[in-house]
Amino acid sequence: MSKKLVTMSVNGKKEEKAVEPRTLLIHFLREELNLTGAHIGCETSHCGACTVDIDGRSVKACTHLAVQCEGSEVLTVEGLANKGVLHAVQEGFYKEHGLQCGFCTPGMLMRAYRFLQENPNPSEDEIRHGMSGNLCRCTGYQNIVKAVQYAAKKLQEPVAA
Amino acid sequence: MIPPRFEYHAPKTVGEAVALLGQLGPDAKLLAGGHSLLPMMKLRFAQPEHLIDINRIPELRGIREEGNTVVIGAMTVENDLISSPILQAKVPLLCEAAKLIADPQVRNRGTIGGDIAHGDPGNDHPALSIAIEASFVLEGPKGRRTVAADGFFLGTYMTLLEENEVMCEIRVPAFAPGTGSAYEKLKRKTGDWATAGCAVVIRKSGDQVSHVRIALTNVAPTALRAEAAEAALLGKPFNAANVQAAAAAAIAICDPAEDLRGDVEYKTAMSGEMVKRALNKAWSQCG
Amino acid sequence: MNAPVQTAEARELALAGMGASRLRKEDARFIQGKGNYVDDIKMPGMLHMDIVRSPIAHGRILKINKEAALAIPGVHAVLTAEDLKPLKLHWMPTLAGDVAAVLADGKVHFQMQEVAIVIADDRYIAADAVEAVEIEYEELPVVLDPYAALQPGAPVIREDLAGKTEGAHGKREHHNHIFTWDAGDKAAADAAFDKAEVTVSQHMYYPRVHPCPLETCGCVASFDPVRGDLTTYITSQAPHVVRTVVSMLSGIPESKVRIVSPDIGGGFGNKVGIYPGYVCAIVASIVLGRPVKWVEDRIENISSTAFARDYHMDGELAATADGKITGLRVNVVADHGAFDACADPTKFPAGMFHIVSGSYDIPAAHASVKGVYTNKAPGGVSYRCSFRVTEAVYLIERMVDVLAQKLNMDKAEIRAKNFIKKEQFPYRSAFGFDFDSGDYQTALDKVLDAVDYKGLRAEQAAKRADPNSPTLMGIGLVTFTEVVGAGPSKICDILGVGMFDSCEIRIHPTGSAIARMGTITQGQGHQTTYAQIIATELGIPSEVIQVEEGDTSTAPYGLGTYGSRSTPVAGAAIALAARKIHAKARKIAAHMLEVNENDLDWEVDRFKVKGDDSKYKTMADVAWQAYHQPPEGMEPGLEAVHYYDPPNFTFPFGIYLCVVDIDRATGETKVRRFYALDDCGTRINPMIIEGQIHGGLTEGFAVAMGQQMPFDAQGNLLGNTLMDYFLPTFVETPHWETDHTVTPSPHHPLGAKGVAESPHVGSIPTFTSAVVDAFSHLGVTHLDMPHNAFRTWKALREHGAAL
Amino acid sequence: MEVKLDKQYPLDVDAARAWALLTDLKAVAGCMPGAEITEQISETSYKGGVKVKVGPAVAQFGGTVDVIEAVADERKMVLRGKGADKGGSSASMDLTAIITADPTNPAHCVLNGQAAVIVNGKFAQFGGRMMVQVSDMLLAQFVENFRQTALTLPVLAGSAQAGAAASVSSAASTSSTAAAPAPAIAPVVAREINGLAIFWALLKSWVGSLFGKRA
Repeated sequence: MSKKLVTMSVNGKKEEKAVEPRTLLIHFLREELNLTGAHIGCETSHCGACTVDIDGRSVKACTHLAVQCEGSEVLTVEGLANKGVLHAVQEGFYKEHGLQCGFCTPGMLMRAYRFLQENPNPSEDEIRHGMSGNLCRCTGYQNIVKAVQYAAKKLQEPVAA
Repeated sequence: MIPPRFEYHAPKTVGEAVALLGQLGPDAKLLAGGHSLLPMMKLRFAQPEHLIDINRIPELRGIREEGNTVVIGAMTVENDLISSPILQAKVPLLCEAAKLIADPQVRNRGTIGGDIAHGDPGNDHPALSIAIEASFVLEGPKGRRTVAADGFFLGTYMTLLEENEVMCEIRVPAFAPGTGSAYEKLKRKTGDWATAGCAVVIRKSGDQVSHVRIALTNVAPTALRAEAAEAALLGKPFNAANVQAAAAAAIAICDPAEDLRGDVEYKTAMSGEMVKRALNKAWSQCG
Repeated sequence: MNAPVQTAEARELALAGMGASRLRKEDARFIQGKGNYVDDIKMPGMLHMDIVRSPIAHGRILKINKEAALAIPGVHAVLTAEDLKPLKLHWMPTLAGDVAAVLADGKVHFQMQEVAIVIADDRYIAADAVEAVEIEYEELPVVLDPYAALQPGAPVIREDLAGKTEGAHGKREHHNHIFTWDAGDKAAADAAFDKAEVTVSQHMYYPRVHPCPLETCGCVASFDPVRGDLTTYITSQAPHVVRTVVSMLSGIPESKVRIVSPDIGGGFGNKVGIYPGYVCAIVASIVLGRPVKWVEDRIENISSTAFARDYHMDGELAATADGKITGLRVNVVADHGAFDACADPTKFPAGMFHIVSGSYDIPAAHASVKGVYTNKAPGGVSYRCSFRVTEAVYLIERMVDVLAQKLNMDKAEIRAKNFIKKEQFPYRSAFGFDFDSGDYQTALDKVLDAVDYKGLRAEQAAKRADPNSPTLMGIGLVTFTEVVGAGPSKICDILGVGMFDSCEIRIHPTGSAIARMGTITQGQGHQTTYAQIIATELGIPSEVIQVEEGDTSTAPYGLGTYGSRSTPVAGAAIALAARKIHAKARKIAAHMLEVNENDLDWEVDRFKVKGDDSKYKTMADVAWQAYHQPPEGMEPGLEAVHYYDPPNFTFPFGIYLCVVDIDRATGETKVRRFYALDDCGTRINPMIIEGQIHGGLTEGFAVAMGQQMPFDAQGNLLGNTLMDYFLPTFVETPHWETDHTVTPSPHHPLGAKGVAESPHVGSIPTFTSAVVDAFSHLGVTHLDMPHNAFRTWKALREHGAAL
Repeated sequence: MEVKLDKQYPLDVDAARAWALLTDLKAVAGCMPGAEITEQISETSYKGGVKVKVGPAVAQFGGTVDVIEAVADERKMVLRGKGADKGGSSASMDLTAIITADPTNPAHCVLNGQAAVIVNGKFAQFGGRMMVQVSDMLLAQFVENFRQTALTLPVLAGSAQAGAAASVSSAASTSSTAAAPAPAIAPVVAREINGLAIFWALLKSWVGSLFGKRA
């Protein structure tokens, strides 16, 4: 069966590749584009380790076809920092010890990044529900909640002149 | 877990989608949110030769009002139900219930139409659509037809939707002022299907129940409308005894399948408990 | 030099050494998506391997047809046991002294057993090829219950062992019997029971569970046919052991085998074993002369790589009428699955299960564990615990509760009455363990005060008095002691290699350092905590100390990271390697300052001449000197290696208290409060310790409240995706409160005992204790895990407490 | 995993014709959605396959069907079907079917079916949630097809005795195919599970269950 040409923007860069229609977005990112930040944890859309941002929404890339991203803007963890400056969520995870083995972290960061745009000033309960599509086996989540709170606070600070 | 090969089609209109269905026959499947179909394909339970991706059909998305009817495009995703001002005002049950479905990422892909058309008794929208008296607009080669949610679900994975039809709209009468509603869903954890679930829409006249719809999730091969339970309340005062009678009537029609969520006894009892909780919560909202 | 003189305190702070909650050195790469996990590794010409697995639990393979699979373009090979036979690699030895099939040799023993491998250009083609391999089976009767497996007429699971009456751990009594292992003094225990004023007994089942790290197992094997060397990137918690085993199996000299554990996405015991997938990928790479990647999917992970627990336990306590325990007896039937692939020290087929006397001064005790084959996947690893310690702690903590209930005593009171007292340490248990240190009563009092235990009991009494209360309230209390840090090589070895660990430190001329250990971090933060140890020992800022682990070509030999052995064993090796350097540095400093070594004081980062603060040499000064102009006759350079063979285990302990509210209508259990006090001795990085405790508590919560591996009557494993296998999300996970006391280990160079596993070991019986406590007024003494809503509701119904 | 079914289906077909159809294994297989007999290997043994489609899911098994017992006097047929898919996932079914006459209406009968279905492999692991429901649906569709096919058979001369005489006399000692005449008109039976038909069949059996008819 024929390959299909797919064009999308990934972390601001235009990517054009011919792929089998069945190619999952997570494999496209990891194997075609060498963006190995997003991980495969469960393959059944439960763990969220593969979470990326597509057109301003968090999506689990293990249950999404690359061909479905035709014309889309995709953001992965590799595109989160801006010219070497960490995004507030990245800083929050570092400062609040929001990661251990690091495997779930890229998915967590991408979800936190989008969640704080959906809800810039969340309560702990809202954070827990807003992040509930991402599993972590190491941290028990408590420090990730703190990390998101850290980032929320930082994002609300007025930008330095 | 890798899906088998298939040809991919991305029609731009419902007409194109219907034409493709007709042309490709039973080896083609519609791809909506993909969170049921793609996992089945990865397990190689489903091996369609063609996937018709209906995500690029603008007419299938969005929520609008037509007079007293709220019209929801079948490809509207769960998160858009939650954030819809129209639904929040006119059918708030859908906003509340959608929050209990899957998880935030999956709600960005999972669609109301896909959830309904799949015919999985574990899905939440079938019972919800029965409770809110929704009807579905289906388009096939012979044109469009509208069918009521009550009666649409025939069996596990089986509905009135024909293989050559596309679900286009979910039409819901706006809640009358004073309507109370609730969806109670017992689940093991976030993202799980219901162990048992119950959707209730209720209105009162004085202290009496003037309207009630009760529908059950995942306790039979299809979502069930609990008519006897409704009868136990309709035209009667809303009190603990009548709620108990409604729950008992709902329990009587449960025929759940045993799985890791629980055995038949537990699921049946939980169905009754969800009925009670949903009724009490919905009633407390009645104006 | 007129630089402002920094105080010792300021300089110490700048080191960010032991005791500092410094941020983690490893995080920069993880938060930017630059971790390097096995599946991230790509090599030129790399092929992908996938595994054809048995759909049935027990059967003979009648026919394997590879043709259709081989016909798929991009498929390079399909290999079965027949193909491995000439290489003698169709079976492999296990860590437990048994053998396990690499690929099923004529017979499958459990569902999802490896039957054939396919190697293809990419993982998509490989998956197609797996579907295309046609296999015919003749089904055989399935044995899933270990008690049934020991019946005289039970089906023979291991035909390959026919006639073998001597196992790795003594006589085999039955074709499905693996071993019987005894500890303690049976006669003394029996005598205690004969004389006892009170006895209690309880049967309990510790369910089969799976560690389920978020990253599954996998490897990339690359055999270079020209150089004859083999490099394998692998998800292993013990890369050096893998190197030794691979060399033994393949015949490639160990010097030509390089095993690299890169970043590991969580292990929790799942990545200790050596799995058929690894062996097959290595074989495939050797056969095809190209790199071969194998990464299992989640279903394969839960179904086939090592499970944990599966202990059927009978406990008995003998006591005086006022609650002093006088004797303990335990009988266990252990379901090991189809191959005995437990990862325990060689001489301990039930691991350290004999820690089962707990924190209590029990004069007479005996335990017997019987290992049994069944048609289930092999394993029996330590899931975030030292070897079988979780099972042991669960049993004794449950039994103490059962006894308290029988005597109508309070849980806290009976524990206090039986504690090994502070002044009894070092304490030899009835099973022969030498407990290093402990102060249980102080810790217990601290917890009871913190939670207002009396107030909680009063609230519970009020709830019980109200027949309409929508919830049952339960209070769980556990006062546990672990045994970790295996272990003294005179008694602990893996395949004959002593369970020491190692460290090599090199100080560079400009005063920064690199250190390598035989352990491997999987999230524990070794790169940070190890650097902190060196920082404090040598006065070098932890920031400039590079810690590397996991590459067998660079790191010294070590037994790896599991059983909370990193800090107790490798941590000690680090301290002692650092002290070797320190001793040499002192000589150099004395030479530089032209004084006698004994005239120098060490202060934070420098050697000072006694009585004269202005005369000193920092470690950086010394390092330069060591490479620039060492004292005459002294070997240049500044580095050391230390292999640490621990004189004893360490015995961390904790006091955990949990309050639950059980919904009488649905059976759902809400954890209202969980208070965890841990004593792990000296604390190296409190931030990391707290993170480890949060994680361990959450894993314990998962085990107690939901994890299970149910099989149907035919041996089909139900619930092997993350839809069913319970990994709690943000929403279900309770809020954790942590606390600590510090009772250093007297025999450890740093006084540290290890911590990451305590919260898992200690929390599980705490949850059970709380759930059972909610039912205790109804005469319930025990409820088996998992305490999910369904099972708890059944108990509510059975005891007339359901609404 | 194992599913046990014990069902009674009242049919508007006389017992003789129903029995005649039941003894024609090829025709019976034709009533099973997705099933077909491809080869007869002995008097009592057949080769065949079944392809079950439920929604988007497809299961395809090849295997054998054996007549274990056929007792004409009791109008009782005991069959054992065993099959496996290409990967070795297996399914087996022990089916006992008995036709009993309806004492109140000689033109009607009751088809009593007891089945024990055992499924191994991925269908048991991941389809378990659906197994009972799918089995119910398959059986309901089968009965509907059976009924339609039986109705197309010519009414046999005489009564129930004639039916017995025309059929196998004892445990599958004579060829069953010879005994049953081919259907005069090929009925239009559903070859896949048909939603509406199932719905009604299930509704009937479910209503029946309310009155305790279900096992």
